Amino acid sequence: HMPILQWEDKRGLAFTKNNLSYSSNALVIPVSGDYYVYAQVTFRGPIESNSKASSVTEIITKVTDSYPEPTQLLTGTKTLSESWNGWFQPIYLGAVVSLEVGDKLMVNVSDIKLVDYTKEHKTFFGAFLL
Amino acid sequence: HMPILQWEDKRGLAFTKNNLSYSSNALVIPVSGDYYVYAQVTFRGPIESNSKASSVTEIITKVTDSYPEPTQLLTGTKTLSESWNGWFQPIYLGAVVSLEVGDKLMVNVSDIKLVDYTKEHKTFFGAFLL
Amino acid sequence: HMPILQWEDKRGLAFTKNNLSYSSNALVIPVSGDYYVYAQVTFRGPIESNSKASSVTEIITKVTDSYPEPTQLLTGTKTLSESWNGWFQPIYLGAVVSLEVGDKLMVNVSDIKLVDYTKEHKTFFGAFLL
Amino acid sequence: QGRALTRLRRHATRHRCPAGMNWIESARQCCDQCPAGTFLREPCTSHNSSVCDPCPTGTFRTQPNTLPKCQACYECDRQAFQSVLSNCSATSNIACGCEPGHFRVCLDKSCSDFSCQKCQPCTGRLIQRPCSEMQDTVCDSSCKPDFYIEGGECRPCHMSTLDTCSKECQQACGS
Amino acid sequence: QGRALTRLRRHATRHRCPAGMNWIESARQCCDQCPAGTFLREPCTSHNSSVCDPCPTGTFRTQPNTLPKCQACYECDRQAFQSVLSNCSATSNIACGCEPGHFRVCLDKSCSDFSCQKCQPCTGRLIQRPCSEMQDTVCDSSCKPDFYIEGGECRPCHMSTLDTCSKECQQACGS
Repeated sequence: HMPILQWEDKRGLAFTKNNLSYSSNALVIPVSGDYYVYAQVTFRGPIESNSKASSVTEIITKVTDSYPEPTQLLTGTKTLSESWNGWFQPIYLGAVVSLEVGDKLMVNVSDIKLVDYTKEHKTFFGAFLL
Repeated sequence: HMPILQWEDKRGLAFTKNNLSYSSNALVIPVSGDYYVYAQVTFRGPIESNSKASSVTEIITKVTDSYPEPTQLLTGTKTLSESWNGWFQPIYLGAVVSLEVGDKLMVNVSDIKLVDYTKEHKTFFGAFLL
Repeated sequence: HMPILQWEDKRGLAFTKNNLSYSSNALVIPVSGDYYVYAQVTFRGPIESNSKASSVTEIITKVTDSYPEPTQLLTGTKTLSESWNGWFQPIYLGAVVSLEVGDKLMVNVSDIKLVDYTKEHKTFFGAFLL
Repeated sequence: QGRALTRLRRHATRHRCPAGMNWIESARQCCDQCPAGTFLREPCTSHNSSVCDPCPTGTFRTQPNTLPKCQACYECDRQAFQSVLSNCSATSNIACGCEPGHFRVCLDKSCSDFSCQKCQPCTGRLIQRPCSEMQDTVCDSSCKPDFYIEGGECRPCHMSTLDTCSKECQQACGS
Repeated sequence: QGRALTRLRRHATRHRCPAGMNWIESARQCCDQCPAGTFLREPCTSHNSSVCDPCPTGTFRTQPNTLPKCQACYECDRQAFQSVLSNCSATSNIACGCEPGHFRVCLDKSCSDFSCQKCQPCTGRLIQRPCSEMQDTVCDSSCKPDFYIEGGECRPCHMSTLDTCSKECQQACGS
């Protein structure tokens, strides 16, 4: 699988409420229902001149105890044309998904080294019950 | 007008609920109110080497029986710089719009042949009442 | 600071409701709570051939009477590789933020001259209480 | 995959109205359409007819309608050398073109979005077809008299001196 | 066009507070501001004053405030050769620069986002101005003694052999 992003859930703009908790890199669903789930990852590069990334991908996945494989809920994938000098590329995803109590939501990315984690308002992840 | 995308409304992650129904390529609004409407289309190319697309466009439009012309609600348009070798380009749109019962929502794209319909988590469309 | 965008809040698709008002370029929060805040800005260029922009940035900021500095809530920043001939680049941002009564929300951009203000469905800004 | 849901349950009933009238849900009856250039401010009731108001400036409706608002006019992209072909009126959207000396480069087939690029000057060549709204100038492939070809450009003969005069230059400018 | 709406109706009333105090809606009264480096954990009540707590590590407040939380510190982009100029403290955000041998390439005028590019080595040239935090090294346009110019690069004379020694090479490296 693609690496899983880790998130800050308390400091600054981050918060969890109404029993939607965050543990081991995942948002844990407290009650079954339809949620609007969203995430933005800002990618940036190049980090080492040699490894020129040709594309970046962000996937919101669902893991549930009752099924051994994660389900890909939302995917944003973008090729990069200007990857020789400094580049920035945000990918935003958001949609309504039906979730069961106990489901876990995570964000996977093609390459963790390309994620801009320096400012909380550039990379974020959340969900709310409708 | 630009071609209209067709959608799957039952299988996999797709569902319609609470009377918001899908028929002839459109979401049909069951009750007047303010809705958050969203759609992501992942474009990819080139398909045939000759027709190098210079841009891709996604438009969420509203059609209503009481008015002969569609209304463009949300538009995402992006020029392509790397359109000679393989490219991917997602466009996400989402906003609150006031809709009347019976209004129909559709997604138009600049070129249907460039739409990546292969995976349901890459191209999706939905709405929910606030 | 980056220049602040001005908005139309009455004509066409624009509207404000339930006391969420718009004044001096900002949405004013009428009641404390969690809001889904979103904005899309379509950038386009080049305007004059000499000033080739190398990137575009959109930031949703919060200003509150009780604190002298604005807080950056959401940021989308994208480098441009095709900025010599005509280009278009939409940036969409959206997330849940906790706001207090009286807080003001604004949209800042890196360069106002690059914003495509010609069609209301290409550049928009809004929020709703959860 | 369409993912949509809503909260309420009422079922939309479809009603047939005579020509020139539309079903208005809130009035639960057919009401007269408002003419183009106006919008429906007040739906009709059993004893009085629809109240139509003119579209406020900056908005328009091209067709008879029973809509609560008019559509906002587009604007021409003056900073990108667009010019106004016809202003927005109550019944028609603004129409934009390119300023003189520029032509349209369409973003896609519909050309609703386009940029205005400078027309190429045919320096040292005859103009086969002048620049138009939709197309760049077409220059003659060969140079005008008293001009010689060098690196794809046409240079005036008088600018060349004896020793810098290439083969093409001598042919075109020969004394 | 702003499109915003919410569901509730309460009206926001504006209150004036004396200097150093802010109106707290939940307490319906003016409360003392907490000093920079702290945040308002408990609003004041009629009989006791505001309870301020220090900002947890990794957060800060540069100004006196009555905010419920502190702002999260930024981080320096170590993988992109950024270095920490000053650490985040309770009263100031982290400040980032470039590692030695790199200079800043600003993303925009504010330069709040920048990448660190390797300084260019002046191989075979004198350094006019050394690489600095904000600017690349400026190399002399001509080559150092014992170097000759070839294809814009300065090559050491000893590397050239008699037969490969171009006109410039002979001039610079002369026997």
